[in-house]
Amino acid sequence: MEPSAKYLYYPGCSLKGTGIAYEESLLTTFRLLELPIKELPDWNCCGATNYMSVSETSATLLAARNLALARQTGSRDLLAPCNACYLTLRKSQELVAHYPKIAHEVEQFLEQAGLPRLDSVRVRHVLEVLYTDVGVERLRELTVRRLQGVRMASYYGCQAVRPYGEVDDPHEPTRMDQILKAVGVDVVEYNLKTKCCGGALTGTIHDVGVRLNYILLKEAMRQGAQAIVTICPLCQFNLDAYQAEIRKQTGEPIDMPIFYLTQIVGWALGGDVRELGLHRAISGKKLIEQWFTVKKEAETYV
Amino acid sequence: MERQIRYQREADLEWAHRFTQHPGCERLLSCIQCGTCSGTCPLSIYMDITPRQVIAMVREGFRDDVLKSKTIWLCASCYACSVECPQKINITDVMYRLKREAIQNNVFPKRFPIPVLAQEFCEMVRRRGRNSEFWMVFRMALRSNPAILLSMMRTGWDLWRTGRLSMRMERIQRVNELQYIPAATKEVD
Amino acid sequence: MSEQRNGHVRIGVYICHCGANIADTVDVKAVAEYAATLPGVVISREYKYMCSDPGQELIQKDIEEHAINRVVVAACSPTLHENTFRGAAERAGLNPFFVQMVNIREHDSWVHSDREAATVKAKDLVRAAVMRVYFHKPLEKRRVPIHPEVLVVGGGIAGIHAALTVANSGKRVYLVEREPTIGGHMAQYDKTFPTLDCAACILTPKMSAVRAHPNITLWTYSEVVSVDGSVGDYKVVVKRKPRYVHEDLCVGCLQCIETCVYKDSKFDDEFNLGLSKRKPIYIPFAQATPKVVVIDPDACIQLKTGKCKKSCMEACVERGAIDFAQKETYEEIHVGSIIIATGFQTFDPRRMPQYGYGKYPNVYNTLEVERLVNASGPTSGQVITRDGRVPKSVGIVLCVGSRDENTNRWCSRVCCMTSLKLAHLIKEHTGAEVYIFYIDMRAAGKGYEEFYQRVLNEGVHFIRGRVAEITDWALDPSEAGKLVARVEDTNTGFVRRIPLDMVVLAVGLEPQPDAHEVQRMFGISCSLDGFFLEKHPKLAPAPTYTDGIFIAGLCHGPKDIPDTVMQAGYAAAEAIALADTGFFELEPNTAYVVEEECSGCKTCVPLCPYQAVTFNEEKQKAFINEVLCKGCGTCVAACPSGSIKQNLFEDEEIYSEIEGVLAYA
Amino acid sequence: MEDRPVSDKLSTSVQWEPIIVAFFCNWCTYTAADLAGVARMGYDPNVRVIRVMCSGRVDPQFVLDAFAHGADGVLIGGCHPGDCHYVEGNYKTLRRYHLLRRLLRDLGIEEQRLRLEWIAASEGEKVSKTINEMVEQVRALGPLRLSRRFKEWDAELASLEAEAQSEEVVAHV
Repeated sequence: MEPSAKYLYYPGCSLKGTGIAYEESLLTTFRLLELPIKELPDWNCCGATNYMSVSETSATLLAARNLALARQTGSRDLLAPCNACYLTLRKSQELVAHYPKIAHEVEQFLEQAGLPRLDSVRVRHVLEVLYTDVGVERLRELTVRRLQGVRMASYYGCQAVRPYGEVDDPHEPTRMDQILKAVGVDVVEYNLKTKCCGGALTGTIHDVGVRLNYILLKEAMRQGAQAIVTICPLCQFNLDAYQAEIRKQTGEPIDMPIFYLTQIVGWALGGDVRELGLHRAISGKKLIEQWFTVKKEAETYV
Repeated sequence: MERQIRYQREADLEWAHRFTQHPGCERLLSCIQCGTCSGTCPLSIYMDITPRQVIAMVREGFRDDVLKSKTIWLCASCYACSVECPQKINITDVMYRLKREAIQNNVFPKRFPIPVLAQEFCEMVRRRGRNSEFWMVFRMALRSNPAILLSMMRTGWDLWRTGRLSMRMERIQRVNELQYIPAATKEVD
Repeated sequence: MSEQRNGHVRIGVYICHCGANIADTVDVKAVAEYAATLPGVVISREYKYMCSDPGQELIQKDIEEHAINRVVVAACSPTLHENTFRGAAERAGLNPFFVQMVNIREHDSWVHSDREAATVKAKDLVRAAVMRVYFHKPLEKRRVPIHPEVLVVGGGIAGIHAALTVANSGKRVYLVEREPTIGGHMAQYDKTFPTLDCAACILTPKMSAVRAHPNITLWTYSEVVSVDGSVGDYKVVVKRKPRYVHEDLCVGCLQCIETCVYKDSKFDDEFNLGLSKRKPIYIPFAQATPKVVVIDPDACIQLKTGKCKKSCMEACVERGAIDFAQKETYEEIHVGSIIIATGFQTFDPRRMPQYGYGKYPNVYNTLEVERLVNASGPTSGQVITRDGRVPKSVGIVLCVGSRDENTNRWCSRVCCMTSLKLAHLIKEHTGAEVYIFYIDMRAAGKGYEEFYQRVLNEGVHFIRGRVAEITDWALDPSEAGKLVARVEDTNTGFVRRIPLDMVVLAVGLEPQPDAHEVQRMFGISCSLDGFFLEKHPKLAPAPTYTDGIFIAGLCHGPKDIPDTVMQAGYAAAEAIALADTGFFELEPNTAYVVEEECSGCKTCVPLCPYQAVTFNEEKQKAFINEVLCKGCGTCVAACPSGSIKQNLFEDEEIYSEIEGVLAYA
Repeated sequence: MEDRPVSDKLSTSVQWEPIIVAFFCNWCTYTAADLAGVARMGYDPNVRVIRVMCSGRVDPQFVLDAFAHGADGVLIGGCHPGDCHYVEGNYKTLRRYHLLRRLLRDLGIEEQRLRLEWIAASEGEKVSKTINEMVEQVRALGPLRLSRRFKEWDAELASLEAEAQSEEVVAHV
């Protein structure tokens, strides 16, 4: 791809590990949409919530390095698909903008590290790019196949819509719903679309984390959803990875595929199952096979 | 019996005053103790003191009671409280601030996994520029509660067979640039 | 030079301590000593309270004994006491316009803490006034006559009470109401707190009294569309919307409604907030005043398509009151003063999606529940949820759209008491468990705390906590099929989930959606919250900054019925007093043309918004009509030859002030 | 006039502090400043308010006169557009303000020394905020001291004149 691609891609650590399918589907979707995208060279970890818990200054510096690197490339849009990365980068911008002391420290650090001063890099989330830059109507037009009659719940998680509400409305986000509907999915009502999945809690205070995910899954089922669509690698992981454990604990027959938005959009645009990382699911494998491979002949071509 | 009374000399009002000067904590004094934060919080049901009580305690200078609470470590930074607060208090930022003070003062619950995770994480990121999920979880478990590793076996296997578990130690190229970031635990003010 | 024009100038300077209000921050003694050194100053004094009788006497004595002929008073804002000191001067035989005030309280001691800087500022301001007062001229106050008739805008309890009070004093009142009937929000209420007497029983007699009063002209279904003029003579145009029924012919027999081609009522009834239905031809409620039907042009087949058999007309054939050709008409009236009582709207809880209003049918707002518990309401007083059940548990959520930076910052004052009342009534009607979720229970008022005690003792649950969300998903079998309120019970410190059959949102009170248009039309101000601004928060809570315009009721801010009635009576008293005085004194700050200097360029003519400036073609000079001039000074500033002057704000006066404040810069 | 009082913090000798002359309209901004006082919303003591009935009364010459007499900044406060007590006086102020800013620029006076702000009667907070901002801004610009520069200019002119005259004399001779 050309050197100064429109979108500079900031993967964050998860998209290189547990969230690899998010990266695969994102790049596939962007290719199908003919949106130029390029990975930010030598990016570092955003710091996530952990760094902020230890040092505000260091956390901001860590995030600032990425923003400075982005500026070096000449692209204006820094695309962070992970909710935590998105917010951490955005928050560091806010801290720099509102607190001169922090701004000063950032300036000093960048100078020492030989990096350029911060400029107006726009931190973007995938959902926002799909909704604003591409648009629901365009996605509808580009859709080549539809998941006829499949009911899904859209789950936004926390840090994309809160606290700034720039990706979508913090109370009642609808953009993912609109996109999913446009590409042919039946979207069910879902009260918990912005309730927290617990983030890293599944790894630290395991029972609490799993309980939160149980509630999310159960409510989705109650609303008749057959799958949940996410926009964050951690949400996807939490909802996907512990279903067996939840089944064992509660005895409830929960086995639900958890997708990334880019997997669903990418498939609707004609992407290949493996290219979209759909084979990497842990839960709901049967349904995934049914929808995306076995019943291939049943696909409706538009 | 343990006496529950608080003498006024135990209240660190100077600390409380300084607290409201920190980024994000400016509106703390506007709190009307309505409890929307606690009601909204998905994790308040596990907390020893509710977020509302945290604010009341901070405001009244009961520093030690707040710093040793599990509440601040249960906060998953979902920002629901900050968005709902009728007084626009950035409760999430208040929690972050308290976490930092707790770590600096070493008063968090020992072998409690969350502060350990945070420190491990920072250490790894500062040294290598990236976080390798597998190694981070592994080291955290070793330091806090190795028994957890057993329960994680299944998840690990699931991830492994779907190609989502990378054991590579990630590292950025220009790691030298990170040396100018002060060691996280040294933050003072 | 000024001595030549004004005779021998002898200035007295008076610095007020205002108790400690000024003296704590400004070194008043130093200011007085400094003032004494200024040219023309004969006497300089400081005193604890200049506005008190002894303070005023001090000035009067100096005028009489020391032949002081210019007075500078450094005290509070001129908007507060300028008239006081002018009066003092006048009583001592000095023209009142030889007084100049210096604002060293609101503009100095109250906003600065550095004593040294505040004192320097006070000296600068006093010096400027001393230099300015040099040039003052004797002026005469202008008097405008007051038209005795009064306009009341808004026919809720505030407007009704104000109109009756003014009318009872023998003056003619025009009462204009936008809706087809007067009565306002109060007509929708069931009982009133804390006495629980029925709202209709106390309101409807007043409504009929308005209708019957010989001094009141009642125009319902009408709106004020323009206001011109000023105190004493406001020219007001009122639009009377067509109700397609002749008010003077309709007797309110309601047979037309019965015979309407719509057999069933199928349009949302506004008065019952959509909880019941009405026909295209309807009467808002049984006691509507005037008791005249109205036709909804958006629902009536005849008005929409012109193709109806018009059975209503047939029913009314004898009286012939129905007239589909009726058009809107305009009335022009002249009044001396105006009372604005345009009321409020309730907060739309859809703005807080976490409470599920509009999503869950069993979530109500307080106004809807007022109709539900009302014996003449849509359910004849039975509390039944939208899905037809008698609720066993009811939650009342307070501060919905109040005390919230995300919606409205203010406390709406009445919701605590309204909720107590509704809790009592719901319990009485259904025997349900009632939960009141509150942040602070505000029951200040005569008999209010006692009522709170009564409801406490009836076993209503008071849960101190702001509800985080209302949902319909059950985490426990006991919650199945119910709404659930998630809340921190801050008294116990538990986060609780409380299953409810019915949720009542105690919605806050807001300015009317068109308050800003009304504000502009009448030339008054709004406070930051959007409610109309009173002239003084303590001492003039019904007058506005615009003379002859008064505000009453909730258009000024949330208040309960007794406070509304009191303010309405007060506004009426002010209007009566103004009319009885018969004249109003205006500041003599008009502009005038010095003809010899006018070059006839006509720059000023189009600038005047009041057409007070005209051009005398014969003389080729501009002319200012002093009666029309309001004293803004725009023409003065624009005149290229400097031939337009303004009394009280003469160029040399302002230049001296500029020079004065900057003498040491 | 007489000497500056002894305890003068604003005197130029010790530490320069900007002086701002403010023209506030009677109905909105002056009332708002009163409100700021009632609510004790403190602000920098560098401002001197002159009351006019309408911001439309502010003759551009007032502004120039203030600068000439030593003001470092001039603030004009009027009602919000559409809210003018005199219907549209503030629109006229706005037009004059734009012209004045250009004039000031041509005269070599920084435009930021003149500010026009719409402040409604209820916006006490805005009075305090605006004044503080402006004091800050003018402080950053430094002293204008036009009145002193007049003397310098006069002296300069006088010497130029003398020079010209002597040259004339020479020429005549």
